[in-house]
Amino acid sequence: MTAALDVKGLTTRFDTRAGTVTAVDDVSFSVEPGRIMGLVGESGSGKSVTGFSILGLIDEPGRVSGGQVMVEDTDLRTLSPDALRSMRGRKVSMVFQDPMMTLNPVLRIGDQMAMAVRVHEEMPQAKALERARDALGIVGIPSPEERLAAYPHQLSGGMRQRVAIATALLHRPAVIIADEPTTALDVSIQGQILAEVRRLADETRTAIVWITHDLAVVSSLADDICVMYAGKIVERGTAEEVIGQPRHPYTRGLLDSVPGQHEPGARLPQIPGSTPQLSHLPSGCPFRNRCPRATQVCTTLPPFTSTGGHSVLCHHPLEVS
Amino acid sequence: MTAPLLVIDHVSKRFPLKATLGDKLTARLSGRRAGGAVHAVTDVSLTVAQGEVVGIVGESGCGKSTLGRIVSGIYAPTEGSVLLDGQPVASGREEHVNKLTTRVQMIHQDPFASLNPRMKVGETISEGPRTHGLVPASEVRAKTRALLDQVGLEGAYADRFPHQFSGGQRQRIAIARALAMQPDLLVLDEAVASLDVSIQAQVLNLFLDLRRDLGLTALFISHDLSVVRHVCDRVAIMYLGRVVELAPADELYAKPEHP
Amino acid sequence: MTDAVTTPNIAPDEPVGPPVETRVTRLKNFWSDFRQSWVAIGALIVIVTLLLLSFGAPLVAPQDPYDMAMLDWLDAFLRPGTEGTGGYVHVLGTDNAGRDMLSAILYGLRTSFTIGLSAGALALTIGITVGLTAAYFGGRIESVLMRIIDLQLSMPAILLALVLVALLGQGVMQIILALVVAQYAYFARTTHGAATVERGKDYIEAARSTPLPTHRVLFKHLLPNVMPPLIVVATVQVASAIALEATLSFLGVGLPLTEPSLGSLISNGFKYIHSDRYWLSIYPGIFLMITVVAINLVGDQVRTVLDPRHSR
Amino acid sequence: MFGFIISRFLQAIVVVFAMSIIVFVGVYAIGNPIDVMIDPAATAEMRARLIAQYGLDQPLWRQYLTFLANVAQGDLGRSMVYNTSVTGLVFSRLPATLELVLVAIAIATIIGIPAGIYAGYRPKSFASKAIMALSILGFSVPTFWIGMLLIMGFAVELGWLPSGGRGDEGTFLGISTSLATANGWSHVIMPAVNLSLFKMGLMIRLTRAGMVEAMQTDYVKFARAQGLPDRQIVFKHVLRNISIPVVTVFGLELGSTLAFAVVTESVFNWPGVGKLIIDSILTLDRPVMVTYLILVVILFVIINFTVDIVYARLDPRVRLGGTK
Repeated sequence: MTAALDVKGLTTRFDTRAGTVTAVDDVSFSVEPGRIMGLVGESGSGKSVTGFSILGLIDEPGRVSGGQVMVEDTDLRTLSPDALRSMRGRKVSMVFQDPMMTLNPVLRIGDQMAMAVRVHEEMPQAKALERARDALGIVGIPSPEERLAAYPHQLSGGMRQRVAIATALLHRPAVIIADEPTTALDVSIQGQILAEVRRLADETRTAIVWITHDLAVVSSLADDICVMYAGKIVERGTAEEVIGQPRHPYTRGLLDSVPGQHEPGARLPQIPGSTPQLSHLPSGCPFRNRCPRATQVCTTLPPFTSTGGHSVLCHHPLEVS
Repeated sequence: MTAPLLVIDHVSKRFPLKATLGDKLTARLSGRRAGGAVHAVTDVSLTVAQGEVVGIVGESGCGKSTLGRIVSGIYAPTEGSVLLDGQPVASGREEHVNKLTTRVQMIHQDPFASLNPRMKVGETISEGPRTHGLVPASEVRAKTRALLDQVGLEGAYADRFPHQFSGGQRQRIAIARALAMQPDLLVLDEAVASLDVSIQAQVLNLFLDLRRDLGLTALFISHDLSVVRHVCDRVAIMYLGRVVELAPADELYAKPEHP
Repeated sequence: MTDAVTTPNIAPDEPVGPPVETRVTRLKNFWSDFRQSWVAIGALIVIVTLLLLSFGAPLVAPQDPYDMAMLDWLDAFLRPGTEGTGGYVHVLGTDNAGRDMLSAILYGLRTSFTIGLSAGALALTIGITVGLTAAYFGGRIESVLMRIIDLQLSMPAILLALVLVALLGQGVMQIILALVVAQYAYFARTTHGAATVERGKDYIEAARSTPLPTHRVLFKHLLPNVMPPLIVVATVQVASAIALEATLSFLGVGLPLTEPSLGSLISNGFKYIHSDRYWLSIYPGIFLMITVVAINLVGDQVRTVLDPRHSR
Repeated sequence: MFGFIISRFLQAIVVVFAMSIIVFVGVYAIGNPIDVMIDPAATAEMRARLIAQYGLDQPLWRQYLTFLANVAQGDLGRSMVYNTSVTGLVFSRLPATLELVLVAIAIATIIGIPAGIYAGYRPKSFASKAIMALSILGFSVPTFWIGMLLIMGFAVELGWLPSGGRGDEGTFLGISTSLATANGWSHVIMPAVNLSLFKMGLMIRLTRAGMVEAMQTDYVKFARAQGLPDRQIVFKHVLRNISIPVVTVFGLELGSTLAFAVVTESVFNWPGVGKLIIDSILTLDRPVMVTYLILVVILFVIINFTVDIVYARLDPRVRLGGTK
């Protein structure tokens, strides 16, 4: 089975006054149709930049400086700006974090969606609106016909996020990049959206890259997980592998930091130090100065070691029991 | 049994909706009542004993932050009273609230917003005790360094501005600022919500250490049940402005009655 | 679980960025950002030069244009570059009363700067007071004060100043007063706008809930954080005060020619616009234009540098 | 929405009333017009008679009440200088000012808004920087000085355009205006350009700022992620959003342009109300000053009122009321 999205060696750099910073460093992963890949990382890990880099939506002073982004059988990186634009929304689309901001406040929902339909397929407005209405229905919005005439502020946050997902689905893209789409929502709404997304992935065979900082979300939703740290993917595997038997000390530290699983009142296991600035990374393994297992060898960049599909970027990975 | 440190007694808070003159007129003409109010907190009663940490959990908009601000003396309750050792925390109504005590201190959610960006962190920490004469002028510097040390930061950081620190470090500074006032009660309003998981664990550990060393009493407000369960003795669940459930933390986990 | 990555004590982690920042380094950073625009640097040099020349006018200028005894009718309307009875070359010519234009311009510029800077400083002080008061106390005080400010802002400054000058009479003090009344509202609104944003932030709430005394919250917390936009408005308003004064004098309600500012010089020269005695109006006008534009260019760069979206 | 309009309307009435008091008191505190009007050799008796005739011996509040009563009957008094009805005087001068202002605003909008859009869309290009530099010139160089340069250049040196005054009037759609004749246009174009420069600078900066801000919003990024071309994003998404503040300022500036016409009319000797008010200030012609100022206040209030309503119409968040 060919992957819906296959990213190889993706690298994105930002030119700042302090020098050039590599926000996405040699990132590779692939997602198969109907599967959900959780891209997990803390703030500043480069997970969102990865999402934007895939769509070629990096603005000055940033630039995607290397790698390959295969969507079905096209390398987005080799396309002309116009050809790339015609891929966006049609083959690969994106959903953003804050549902309050992603819809244009002064345009009706229907008009915004119809615009997104007609940019890729010529059809009359009435037909585009029908398509938009159907898409709203698919994501579980009640009485979609009426919603078309509504303005964004008339909908709740959860509804708006559904509208955004419906918009992303209009052309049945092969891939949807979802950038923290439930972070701004309350837990109960978040649960509904997650269930809806799982269903959509199964039904429409869309591959989904779910970018998040929340391990609890990915462990319940994703099929595969990539953990990012300081612009690099440090661990990659199926959800069961990464959550159940983490091999990278960072992943392990993250999982252990979650309070729910510990004796109340006990000190939590913690990762010392703070998330590094990309402009001040240590040489070699970026995690080494926070890592309990670090040794002299960690001053050199570790290789990816794999057992089956489960790979880890570490000199001293944790043993699989 | 000794009297509880903090008594929240039938507290309600309504925020009046501002009606314009025209609204009032049209309302009068059409026979409706103008204005109205948002009921943020409705008839909440709660006590916190000395040395106890009570959690308040609920979804956004349930009134938990408003309750925290009432206890911190930032808002005055519309009805009811908040007493610390039998004394009211604040006086006044609506816009002009006078906080009467320095013994309740608050820690805010967003450490990027809660520190004055144009003030060195040392001054941020020391200005409260200095203006209230809690520390002799000659000892202010040493005391500030000691506080920074206590929250796990170097004393030399006192001369830096907030923007040089990461989120977790800033939250430590905010905790040091609150501790500098030698409070009897801390109100933590989503104090770890905006931090990354790995940093969140550090700050929670700091809180647990301080609690053990200083015998802190606290109101711990959060949307995250697992965090609250971890650090609190008792947990109140708020829903639409009311406390709908109050139970010891371990029992709550076993049989949650509300979503 | 015990092999988890715990440490007994919290490791004091390094703060990011340059080691220690003081107010001096802040100024240095500001300067290195400001320097990015050579236009702004040029404008700054021009302003400093003009300030030195105008306030040093008694030392620099060949003639004291206010001293009637030094004026000679024979020198009237000398073309630029002509030598007059005084035995020196009138680089920019002379006017209808035989005044050396260069001297008149430098003295006029001094008047313009004095008016612009004092009006600006006074308006800034009053505006900050009103704006901060409104923002901090809120409620009825706020709505009354801001209603007045809005009302005043809806009237163009030029009209307000015109009526006030007519009301107060001619003279430097009167003009300053009129300009202050016409301009303080801009500062008040800017202060209020910035302060309402800041007062909603947690650090103000933290200061209030400590509790710190009101004056400390106002002047140590709120004021320093509303200053950046005010600095920008201040530069623009000084330039606009200078331009307004010139306009009023040009319209004949500002300063009389016996106390020349750039505006009254231009106004005087305007009478001779149809003869070819262009230098009477052109040269003071050029100085006025350069001054005002230079101040605005500096203000524009300050705005860019202080803009929070401006990447550092 | 209805309540909103009513409250705005009531506010407007209060404002007009308050301003009329301020204007009246302010203007009547200025000098003594009798000194200006009367021959210094006149007898004390003549002087007293004249003072009584204009009601200047009455206390101020009584003068104000008399004034209000007269206004209610549509009488704003007689000019002390022209000795004609002030209302007639002002309204005879108003068309000239209006046509000047309209042409100026049209020039400022037609050039300013597209320039601002471009400068905001490509903020780093050379053309954008040039546009911004010009806009700084536009709003910082005093209007009267540019006016003078224009006269020197196009009237005195080149002799292409007349240096002042209003041209021949013609009739267009039943309205008598100088815009209906070529000669009229030759007179109006220079003052109108002069008057427009300040507004143009302002419009450019405003549009640009709105554009830059809008281009960074999430909804623009979202539109780009849907594959919408930039042209469509700018014209369908962004313009709709920035039109709201632009329309607001446009309305407000309409009023201030009217006030700024004072300067341009003086420079170009344009026979409008601006020239009239300057002359009346110089001659202390109180009734004219009061009438002009109250007229301006009413105009401002009407404009503000209209702008508020237009704003509410344009923005669905205001029009429909937020649900959350």
